[in-house]
Order: sequence, then C-alpha cells, then structure tokens
Amino acid sequence: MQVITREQLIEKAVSLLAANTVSCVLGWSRGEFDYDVSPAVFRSEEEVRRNFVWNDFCGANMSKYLISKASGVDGKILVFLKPCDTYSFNQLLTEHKFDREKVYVVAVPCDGMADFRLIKKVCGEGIISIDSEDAILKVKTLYSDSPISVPLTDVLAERCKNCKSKKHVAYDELLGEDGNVLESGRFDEVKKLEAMTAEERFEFWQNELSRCIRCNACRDVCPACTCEKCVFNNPSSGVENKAAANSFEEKLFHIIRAFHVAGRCTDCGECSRVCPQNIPLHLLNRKFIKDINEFYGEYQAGEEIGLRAPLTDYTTEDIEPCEIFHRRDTDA
Amino acid sequence: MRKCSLSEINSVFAEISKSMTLYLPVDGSDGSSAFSQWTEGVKWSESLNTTKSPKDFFFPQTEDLMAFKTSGKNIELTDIRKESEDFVVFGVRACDVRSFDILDRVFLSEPCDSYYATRREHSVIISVACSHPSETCFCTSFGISPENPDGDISAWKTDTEVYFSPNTEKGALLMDKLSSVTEECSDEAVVKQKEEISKICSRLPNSKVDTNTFGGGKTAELFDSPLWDKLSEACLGCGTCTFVCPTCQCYDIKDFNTGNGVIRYRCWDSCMYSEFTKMAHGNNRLTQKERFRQRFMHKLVYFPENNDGIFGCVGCGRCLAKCPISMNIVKVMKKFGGEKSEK
Amino acid sequence: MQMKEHKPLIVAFCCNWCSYAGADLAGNNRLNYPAEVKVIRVPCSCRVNPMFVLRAFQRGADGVIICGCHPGDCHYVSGNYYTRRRMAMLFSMLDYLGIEKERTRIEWVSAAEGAKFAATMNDFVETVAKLGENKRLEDLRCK
Amino acid sequence: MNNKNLREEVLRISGVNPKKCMRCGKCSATCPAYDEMEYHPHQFVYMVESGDISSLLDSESLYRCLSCFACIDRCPRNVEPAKLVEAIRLSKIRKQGANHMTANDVPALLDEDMPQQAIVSAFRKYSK
Amino acid sequence: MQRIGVFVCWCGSNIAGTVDVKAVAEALKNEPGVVFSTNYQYMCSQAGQDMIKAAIAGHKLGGIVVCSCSPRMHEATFRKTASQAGINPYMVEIANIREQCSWVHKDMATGTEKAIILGKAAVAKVNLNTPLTPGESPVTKRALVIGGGIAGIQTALDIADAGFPVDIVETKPTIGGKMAQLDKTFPTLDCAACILTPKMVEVAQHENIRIFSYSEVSEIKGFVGNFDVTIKRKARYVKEDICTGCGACVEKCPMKKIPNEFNLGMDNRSAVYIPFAQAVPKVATIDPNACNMLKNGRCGICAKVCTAGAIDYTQKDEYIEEKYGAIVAATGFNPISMDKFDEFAYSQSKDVITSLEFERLTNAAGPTAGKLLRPSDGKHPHTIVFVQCVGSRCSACTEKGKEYCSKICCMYTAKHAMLTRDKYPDTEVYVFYIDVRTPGKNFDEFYRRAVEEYGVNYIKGMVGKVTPEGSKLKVQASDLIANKQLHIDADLVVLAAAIEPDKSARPLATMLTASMDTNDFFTEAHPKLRPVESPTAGVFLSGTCQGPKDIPETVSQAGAAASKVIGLLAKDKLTGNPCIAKSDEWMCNGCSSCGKVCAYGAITYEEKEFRLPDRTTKIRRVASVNPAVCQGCGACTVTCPSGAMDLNGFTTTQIMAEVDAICK
Repeated sequence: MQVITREQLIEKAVSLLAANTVSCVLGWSRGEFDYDVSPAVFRSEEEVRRNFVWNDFCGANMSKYLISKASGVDGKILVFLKPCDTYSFNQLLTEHKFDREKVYVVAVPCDGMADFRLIKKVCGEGIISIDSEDAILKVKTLYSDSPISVPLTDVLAERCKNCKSKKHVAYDELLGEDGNVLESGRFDEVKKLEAMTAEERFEFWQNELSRCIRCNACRDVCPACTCEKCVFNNPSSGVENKAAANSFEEKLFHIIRAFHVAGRCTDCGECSRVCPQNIPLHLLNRKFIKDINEFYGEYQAGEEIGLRAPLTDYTTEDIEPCEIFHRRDTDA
Repeated sequence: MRKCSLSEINSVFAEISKSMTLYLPVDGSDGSSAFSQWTEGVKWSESLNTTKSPKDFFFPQTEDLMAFKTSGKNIELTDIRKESEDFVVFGVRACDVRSFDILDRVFLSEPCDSYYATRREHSVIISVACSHPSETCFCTSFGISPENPDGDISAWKTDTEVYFSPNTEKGALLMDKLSSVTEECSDEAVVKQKEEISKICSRLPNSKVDTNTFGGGKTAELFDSPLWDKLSEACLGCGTCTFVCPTCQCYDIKDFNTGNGVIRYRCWDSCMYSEFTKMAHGNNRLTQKERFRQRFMHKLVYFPENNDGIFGCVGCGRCLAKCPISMNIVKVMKKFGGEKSEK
Repeated sequence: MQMKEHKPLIVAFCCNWCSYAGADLAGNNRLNYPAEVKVIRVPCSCRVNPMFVLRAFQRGADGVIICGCHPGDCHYVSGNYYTRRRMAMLFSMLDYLGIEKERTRIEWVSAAEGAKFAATMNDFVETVAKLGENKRLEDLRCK
Repeated sequence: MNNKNLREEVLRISGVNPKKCMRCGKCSATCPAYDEMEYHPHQFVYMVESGDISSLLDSESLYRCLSCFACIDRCPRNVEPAKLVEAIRLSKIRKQGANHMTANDVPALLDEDMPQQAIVSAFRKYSK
Repeated sequence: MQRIGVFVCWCGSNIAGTVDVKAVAEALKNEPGVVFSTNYQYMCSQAGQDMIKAAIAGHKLGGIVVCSCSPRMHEATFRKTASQAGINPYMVEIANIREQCSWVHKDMATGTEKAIILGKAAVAKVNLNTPLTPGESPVTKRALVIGGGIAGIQTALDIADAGFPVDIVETKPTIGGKMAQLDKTFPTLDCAACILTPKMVEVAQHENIRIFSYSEVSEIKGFVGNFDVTIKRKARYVKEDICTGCGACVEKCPMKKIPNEFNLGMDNRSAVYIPFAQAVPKVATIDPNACNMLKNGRCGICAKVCTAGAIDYTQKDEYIEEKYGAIVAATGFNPISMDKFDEFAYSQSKDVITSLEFERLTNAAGPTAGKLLRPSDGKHPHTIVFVQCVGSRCSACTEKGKEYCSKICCMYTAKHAMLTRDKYPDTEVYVFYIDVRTPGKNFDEFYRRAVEEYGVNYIKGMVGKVTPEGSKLKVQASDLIANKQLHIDADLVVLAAAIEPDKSARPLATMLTASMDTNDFFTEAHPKLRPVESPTAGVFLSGTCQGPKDIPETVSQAGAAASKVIGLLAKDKLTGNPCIAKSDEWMCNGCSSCGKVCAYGAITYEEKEFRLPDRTTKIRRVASVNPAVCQGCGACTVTCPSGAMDLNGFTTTQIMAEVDAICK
C-alpha cells in the first residue's frame, strides 16, 4: 500500500494534461496480472484512466526513458518519480542526457516496492491476484482456497529494504510529504563479502556470475548505461562479446560495466531487479560506492546536478592503491 | 506404466547415471532452478520450470565450431568437436518438449546442422507433467497438454510416487534398464492427476489466449499495425526474452582471436539487439519497434507460415516472468485480439 | 613438470616520461630483473584502461603492474592522479571478486629511479611466482 | 611503563601529532597561566615529542593549565597542546591506581564537607 | 594488413652480446604482415639508415619495426629516416631490445626469447598504425597580459621590445600594482617608485603596447595561437584620450571623504581621483559609487572645471574584442584579511596594521607624508612590535590562514625594522619570528645588518595576544630561547600578513581552462622544467599569481614568460603533436566526463545534427578535441565508457594488440 493512491496520481496527470502543462505522461501501465507493470507513455486522459497504475510493483525507474521520450514530444512530458528515481534523474541531467525544460517531474513518495519473486517464494505459483491493504498483500492463488496474507515488509525488494533515501532530490511538484535520506544497511552484504577470504569470495562470485546469460538486461535498464554504443557491442572495441562464452567473459563484462558506471551509479538497484538469473549485481556497484565513500569522501551520485564524479576528480592526497589493502588488512 | 516411490527417486537417478550422464532441474543458491548434472546428493527441484530452457543441451548458448591455428603465416584448421556421449534430460515440461520439435524443424531440415543433430541423437528426454501450472503458463493455447507431456519417456509426479511411461523405442530401452528400481503399476493415479491438471488449466488466467488472429498469411494484415508502437514503447532492447525462450533459435557465428589462433564459435543472438543481422549495408531493422515486431511476427506468423502452421511459441511463460518491463507475447497476442471470449 | 618453478608472465605498463625512462636507466646501469617482465609503453599511466589489465590476464599474464610518474610529477599535470583513483578502484574490485590482490600493482617510478624499477620488478616477479599460475582470471581458450 | 610506551600512550589518548609543531611558541605566548608553569605549553609539545614524559608527569605544571584552550585556538598548525596536557593528566590518573590510592582508601578520607560530586569522581578515578 | 619491414640492430655487442639478433630477425619474418626482416650492426648509423630506406623502396614497405635501443634514444631518428624514404614517420615502431632486454638479461637464450616477443609486440602494433599528420594552426601575433603590476609590466615590455604588439589589461585605474604602493625595496633599499615609475612610463610610451586600465577580461575563447578575448572597459566617466591629468577636477570635487584604496583607507580621496601622482595612464576616474552627479545628478562641478572637456557622465561600459596568440596571467596578490585573527586586535585598534599599511605610512607619498605616525592619534610610536608569519604556514584553519610560506615577509619585515631604527633611533623595535628565511642574494646579510647594526630585537617566538589598553597595545608573546613569556607595551603592532592570489585569478583560470592549486595559485606545466607555462597551451604565468615571490624573482619570471611568448609568436603556424586524442562523434554520447579530466581544456562540446540510417535526424551533444591544445596523455580515453575517445599512436586496439602479442 502506497501513501499516495493511484487515483491521486491519475487526477494529477489528468489535470496537468487538461491544463496543457504537459502533453503526455510517463508512468506505469497495468499488465495481465497485478504485478507485471510496464512503463508506458500515456497520451490522453482516457488512456491514463484506463491503464495507469500505481501499486507496490511500480519498481521500474522512469528516468532513463526520458532520454528517448523527452526529445520526441511537443511540449512537456510528465514523469512520476520515486525518491530513488530522482537521483538517476539528476545524474542523467549532469550528463546532459535530456533537456530539463522538456520534463515536468511529479515526485511521488514511495513505501518500498515488492519483489514478486519473493511473493512467489511465499505463495508459490499460480498467483491470480494481489490486493494491497495497510501494507499487507492479499495474494490469491490457484492452489489456495483463501487469500494468503503477506506483509509488504516481508517481500520488499532488496533495494527497498535497504532504501538509501526517501527524499526526492529533484521535482517540479511534490505529492504528499518528502522523506529523508536514510541510514541504511546497504553495505552490509558488501562488508560480509569483504570479510571472507579471497577463496571464498572467488567461489561466491564464480557461482553468481556463472549464471549470467549475457542478456544485457542489467545494462539496458541501467540509467547510467547511456552509451550510443556499448563497448561490448562494438566489434572494433576489441572486447565485444555477444554471449558470455566462459567465466572470464562474464567477469570482464560485469567488472567493466561496474567500472564504467562507478561514481555515476546512483544505486537504484534496477540491475538486480531485472536480472533473470537473480545475480546480485548491485553488490558490484555498491562495492565501488563503498570504496569511493571510504577513500574519497561520501559521495552520492545524482544528489545534485553537476556534481563531478569521483573518478573524474582527484586530490593530491588520495590513497595509494596498495594502501587500500594494507588499511583493510590492519582493520581486520 | 511403472512407478517408483518419490522417496526412492534417487535410486532411479543413480541407475540412469550408471550408463549415461543425467541432467535434471536443480535449485540454485538464488532459489531458481537450472538443469544440472545429477550426482549423489543432488536434489530434483520442486520448481515448475527452469529459468533457462533445456534448449541449451542441443543448441548451447555458445559453442566452439572449429579452430584455426596460425603458425607463422600458415593456417591450420582443426575440428574441435568432442565425441558425443549419450545423455538423459530428466524433468522436462511439456512445453519444453514441444520446443525441441520446433528447434528440430530449424536445425534438422536441410542442410542439417550436424552439431545439433548429434546431440539430439544422443539424448533421451524424460518429461514430467505439470501438476501445478503457473499463472504465466499458456501452453494449452498452442495445443500442448501439460498433463500429457511428450518425450522419450513421460513421467508424472504425485505427492508420493513418480510414474513412468515410455513413448519411444529409446524410452522403452531406458525403462528396461530401470526395471530394478521401478515397479509395474496401474495408471489410476495418473489418470486422476491428468483430470486435476486439466481442471486447473481451464482456470489459468491466460488459458483463453487465442492464436486465431495469427498464423501463416497474416503478414500483410499485421505488419503495419499501429499497435506495435505502443507495445514496443518500453522495450529496452535487452535479450532476456530471447535467451530464456525455449524456441528462439537465432545465432551468430563469430571468431575469437586467442592470440595464437582463432576459435570460430557460435552463440545465441537476439533479434532484440540493435546489432542483430547487421550487414555491410547496415541494419535491417533500425528501430526497437521493428526489432520487437520481428520477434513476435516470427513466432506467430512467419514460423507457422513456413512450418505447417506450427507456432514458434510453446507458452512456457518464461518471458512473462522475466521481461524487465513485463512486456511479453501474451500481451501482444491479446492486444491483437487473440482472446477467446470477452473478458 | 609439476616441480618446475612457475615462470610468471608480467605485463608492465610504463608511462613514457618517467617509468619507461626509469626502465631504460635500469638498462643503462645493467641492473638485472627477470625477462618475464615485458614493458608496454604508454604516454601516461592514465592511458591504461582497466580493459588492458583484464586483457592481459585473459591472454595469460600472471601479473600486471602499472608504473607512472610520482604523484605530483606527472608530465601531463594530473594524469597519474586519475590513474591512482581508477586503479585503486579496479584493484579493489578484483580483490573483491577473489582475484589474488598480489597480482596487480601500481608503482611510481621516476626517470631517475632505475634501481627502483629493477627492484620493483624483481620483487613483483617473486611475489607473483609464489602465487603460481593465474587461474581465477584465465580464459581457457587462450591457453 | 618506560618513556617510549608512555609517549605512545599520551599520543594515543590525545590524538595529537606533535610533529606538526613548528615551534612558533604562539601557544606559550597566548597562555594565561604561563607564569605559573614550570614547563610551558610549547615545551609540553616538545617534551612529549622527545619522549620526556616522566618529567611532565612529576611537574606541577600539569595542574596549572586552566584548560582554557587558548593554545588550541591560536595554534597555526592545529597541534592542540591542551589535549597533550589533558592526556598526561589522564596518564597520571591511570597510574595512580597502581601507585597511590585505591578505591578502598577513599572512605577514610571523606569528610562531611566534601561535595557529592567529588566523592563520585574520586571513586571513578581510583577504581580504575 | 601492412607490408612491414623488421630491422634488428646489433648495437655492436650491446645487443648482439646477449641477443641472437639473427634469430630474432628470422623469427619475426614469420609474423603477420612482415615481408622483410634483416639485421645490421648499427641501424642508427648512416649505413643502417640507408639500408632501411633501400628496403622501404625495394619491398614497398608501409611500416617498419626497428628492434634497437630505447625509442627515447632513436625513435625520432628512425621516423626521420622513414619520412625521407617516403612513408609516414608515424608508421615506425621501436622494439626496445637494448635497455629493456640485452642490458638487463645475462643469458643469450632468455634475451633472444624476450627480444622476439618485444619484436612481435611492435609488429602487432605497427600493423594497426595509421599515417598521422600533425595539425597546423596559425598564430595571431599579439599577446595579452592580464595584470599591470611589475610582473605584467616587465612581461609586456619584453614582448613589445621583441617587436610584438601587447595589450595590458588592468582592473585598477592605473598600472603599477602592489609595487607602486611600496616605499623601499629590499635588500638594496632602492625607492620602489624610483625604479618602477620609469618602467610605467616606458609602457605608456611604447609603440607596441596598449594599456586597457580600469578594464577586465570578460570572455576568453579559442586556444593557443588563436584566442578570442573580450575586454570590458569599465566606464570611468572621463575621456581617457582628452584628460590631461591636470588634477583640477580632483581638487574641486566636493566629495572628499572617500577612503583612499591606494593608501589602504588610511586617508581619503575625492570621488573623482587619480590614484597617485605617477599614475599611468595619468587620467582621472570618477567613482560611480561616490559621485553625486552619477548617483543623483546633483553636482557636475568637475565637468565645469575641466578645461579639456574630458568629463563624460554618460559613458558606458565598453566591450572590445581582440585576437591574441598568447595570454600571460599576471594577476598578482593581496594580503589576506586580518579579520579572523582576533588575537592581534587588528579590527579593534587602528594601531595594529599590516605591513602593506606600514609601507604606506613610511612612504613619502603616503597619508603621513612619510612620517611614521600612529594611525590612531598621529603620535610618534616609540615601541613597535613586528609579528611575522601571520596567517602563513597556518594549517589549522584554511578559512583563517594559508598553509604555505608567503616568502617575502621575512625580508620586508627586516627592511621595515631596519628603516624604522634608521630614521627613528629612539624607537624600540621587536620582531617576533618562527624562522627567519633569507635565501637570496644578499638577503641574509641584510637581515644580519638589521640585527647587528640597527639593533632590532629579533625574538624567536610568536605573539599570542595583543590587547589594546589605553593608548598602548599590550603584547603578550613568548621568547622561546629565554623560555619566558614577554609582555611588551607597544605603540604600534605591524602584522606580516600572508599573501594570497588576487580574487580575479579563479574566474580567469576558469575562462582560460588553466588549472589552479587548492590555494588558487596557477599551476605550472611542470614545477621544475616548465615553471612559467600553464598546462593550458598558450597561457603563461608571470609573478605572484603562480606563487609567492619577491620583486627580483617576479621580474625574472616575467622575462622568462615573455621569452616563451616571443618564442610562440615568432612562429607563423603551430605544428602539433599528432599523437593526440580523437573523438568518434558517432559513438560519443556527450556525457562530458572527458572534459572533466582534461588538464588542458582541449575538449569542447557542441550540439551536432546526425543523420541516422533510418533517414531521421537527431541532435546530439558530442565532444570534440582541439588538436592544437591536446597534449596526448590519454586521460580522456579511459574516462570514456563507450570508447568514443581514442588516442592516435596509442589506440586501444594497438595497445591490446601489444598485450596479446606479449601474452601469446
């Protein structure tokens, strides 16, 4: 259950459309089930009323769509952004990815989004409907006579359990009340890995990354991956690989991708959400974020427009690479 | 019909493994299942379906075809195929079994793909009926019976027993080998399960998805439909749907420079990728809409047109579960009016 | 065969202005270091892309070392400062993935430090030799 | 504890790096208790750096420092001499458990006029 | 694939002693692309070079690999050879088999094996080499000097004397800078005005120099050789070409209570003013914030008294656009604010002054006509305390002081102390110091004279507190050597304030894309070898904008900067290094990371229209590299995630080919 209701968002969209403030709306569209929500552009009141949806499954980060959708419209495009989406929004603006003037941002508070994989874990296959009331999901399935009640907190997506911020860092208009930047345990898993031996870490990642099927969903959904042509698609880059042939290529792809977004990744968690193989890709990005915070000072990509990413910056006193291991070894 | 108690199923696996490599769905650390080799201690997954389809066994994601070795200015070509051995794939669902027929039509038609053919010849498929289909399932729309899976041997799993019934000579041969760990039985329980499954199938949310709007000869009607714009609007252009799909069979052949030679390999390709079928003149399909349309037109129009009306989709529902933006073939079919009765 | 000591292959990226000159000076002074070290000349250490490091491992290198001017002495003002951040990040990530951290190194070698160049290479080869073959970041196709 | 260990202890407690001192003497110049002291703030810093802690421990200067922190405020190098003084006081207190008094000795010294706070802090000090 | 020739050098026995050169030549013969391979005793000799030339012609070679000594030795030689033989000089690669092979390995087998691998890497690289041509750009033969202090003046004069036109832009109404405010100069005690004003006059009269006083640089575009600069000439409400500098307006101006900046506010000037008698240009300027006529239209006396008719109340700011080939930053310094140093009571007592104020107090043209009198009561001070290092070497608080040594304070304090004792032997003079730093010709002698001959009391230790009490200043200080706390009743306290770069330097650096350090001093291209150049090509540094320095040092740096400028302007066109970055506009996504890491400001972004394969057009932001400015470090190439940025001569594929060859 989200604080702001679907109806409120629809009324907001409809009124902005009617006032010609915006000419279309970027939001979430209902699917076949209650959980398979798709991003969509709505062009009329009728479309909005019929298909617009706002529920516990609107995890998709709309910011990246603005790159392609904001340029094509006459007038402005309305976009609804959750707190974490606004960080991506700012980061994209920092990188000149679209025209801010073309976008009207309505900030929507978010209570965290559910991960339907976790619901399936609890309720099994055959989910027919999911209703949400007071942070309890009522799940009807083909195989249970009565609806199964699942607290939203139990099935929150990992990124929402470790939500870094309920604060919107960009908007034209805010619905409801804005939250705060949160103290989260988002680095706990990283720390756990760091505490392992190199052998254990190697085993861990070998197991995770070997599942990678190189579908590129993580890259294609990532708001930081906005290259005209990815090096992994470019035959003249020398590192192109269409399908991961072996464990080296899986590692190469994920290391380089994490490196390319290092300092630009806002930790929106879309990569892990979309991975069909449930690889915890966010743990790679968070490692970089944690390292950056520790070595070069706290930095949150997208917090403000125009921030200089840590890897395009330096101080003369930066830590030496060998010092990193030394420091960690002595801390341990 | 023969059966084995569910608690003793490992003895069946052990028996098979004596002579052949056995693969079956196994739960991974992330909670989803994948086909893995059975060894002592490995547990058969309870899951309905694996994330990646079993097409990997015959049409692997990447496959080295041949190698070139350079020494000085000489090039030496080597066939790097390994000797194929018999293997058993256990626990294949009805939809996936059907997918092999679809793949066969592509790879076994002339010119026959010998890499694929060898592996098909060496395989024994043991299918298993779906006692608990998911909301994403719509195999019945393609005339597949989840209660009656094909394969060399069909199997049914109840709460206590696993039942087997061979369909082919290969299957019968394997069943003979399993005589010591299975016993002859009546098909009473199986019949009962089949009825139950049929009942559930009629209640599946996607059971009414209809293929009537599609099929061979519909190209002109569907190709320029304005609906594609809206449907493809959010498509990211990733290859998830094609890579989890049991019937997607597009591949690319590439050379890998190893530093002291070249390995020519083939790997899955995806029509969703902007580089797909790029040629000297450029791309055939320049926009994501065209690429998106290609995938569905291929499965629902072009493939049946060239293959006696057989659709290139088996309704396994993997793309429904895995698409990052939840756009999928069911939504496409319904949008074009492919639904049996008014909802 | 098993008993034979592993001869590690080391790729050293050296910046043209300091470290490559330092390597030349080691030569001028006839300071020995193992022939397993092969130097690739780059204009500045900041030209070293993480992809080059991974490429070397893929192709069979057992260790990769990057040498540049001392911080503050970069011929291009700030190049090595960027190198320092990038490689700190990359090396930390490789370690996080369980790759032996001793296989990667960064060292600041000035044009006057021929002895340091030779000593660094001797030490690095010795360290990497102890680890044996690079198994965790190898590509079997390149064997 | 030898002087070296003592020095380490003082540095650890205070968190001060006396090496930063460039001997400008602004701390002593600014110190209101200068005339009362045997060792002046800048000497404190120098003596800690050179490891001569025992003289400081025995010096009354320790208790002449008012902890006004003027030296900290004025120091151009952020050396923070007052923190060193405080650290040496603490070292002294910590040693006293062994050398001088224990908590058990406190009751005998109590009298009616003694403020409650002093009693509590005495126990706190000497029970260490 | 290229047709490659391989040339293995023996270097006498230097290489051939540990490397089987014949085996190397033989092994490399089989490498892809190699059509010719040979060895020779001395490839760098005339005979060796002729051999290469003959092979290039005879075998139609497109690229060559020379296995020899370090490319740092003979790359240029062999490039020239190739060029003479008619192939592009950048089609040459050197395999360093001497310094990095034969000289460091003892064993013939090992050496030969490694030499072959290094040769293979060079062959693999040259296979991917492309002919490179250095870019050329014309040079505008005019220099701009920003700042009209002694640094700017000297630089301008030196450039102008060499025959190139120079413009000086100065924000103040007159040139002269800080030096014009000084009384005497150490260690010779020349009068500053006596040595500066002739130079100022020379500038004014020089046919090659234009002075834009009371002006600012408002925009800089372009690059080395081709800067487009917009200069804002602030309205001074006096026609510069007509004003004779007679001073009648100044005399009659009724607004006479305006703090005089030139005397640091220690006396007053009028609303229309000439900063000092020897100002250049010697023209009046009306202060728009003080002039009644400009504020409310009530006055106009100056226009009435001006016989030349130079007053023009309607004047507006004027923008001049000019092209330059080189720009010299000479923006100078200021003493830091003393407001945060409460302990010295600067803001509480008029009698606590900075050294620059002391200069004005002792200057014959200053507020007291050179008599040393206390600002508070105009009495002669009998006890003067000088405090050194106020705000210098202060790492405690960056808002308060500066971490660096301001360099000049020791010497001018010695000068002040000495002159005070010289003129007024009855004064007690104390100097409190942390260290006395006197490296410089005759500097230490000067300081010793202050102590030994003039009896200045130098005390090691800092002043901790200054408390105004009645007419006295109670100075509490420490004498570290005597181990005493001192209490001095002083009449005047002089603070040697740290110096910091002028505030205009930071925005100027941004316009120039020149880099600065954390203290806002301009960074030099190399601290030792290129100390007067900015890393940004065509930008040069003169004087204290680069770091604290005294007058002789400033003048010598000014001359050095001028000689660099002359060297640049003497060229008709600039030939660049072709091994520079290039941006593939089709791949660039305009994220602008590359520009952030470019130390030279060589990367600019523009919105460009692209025709896509589907015949639509798209406007995208893309990076482009200015070949005249790029130095070819490659920092941008790694920052670019898509690989749109690559480096000629060291392309990604070339380096990877080398890696591959080595790891074979």
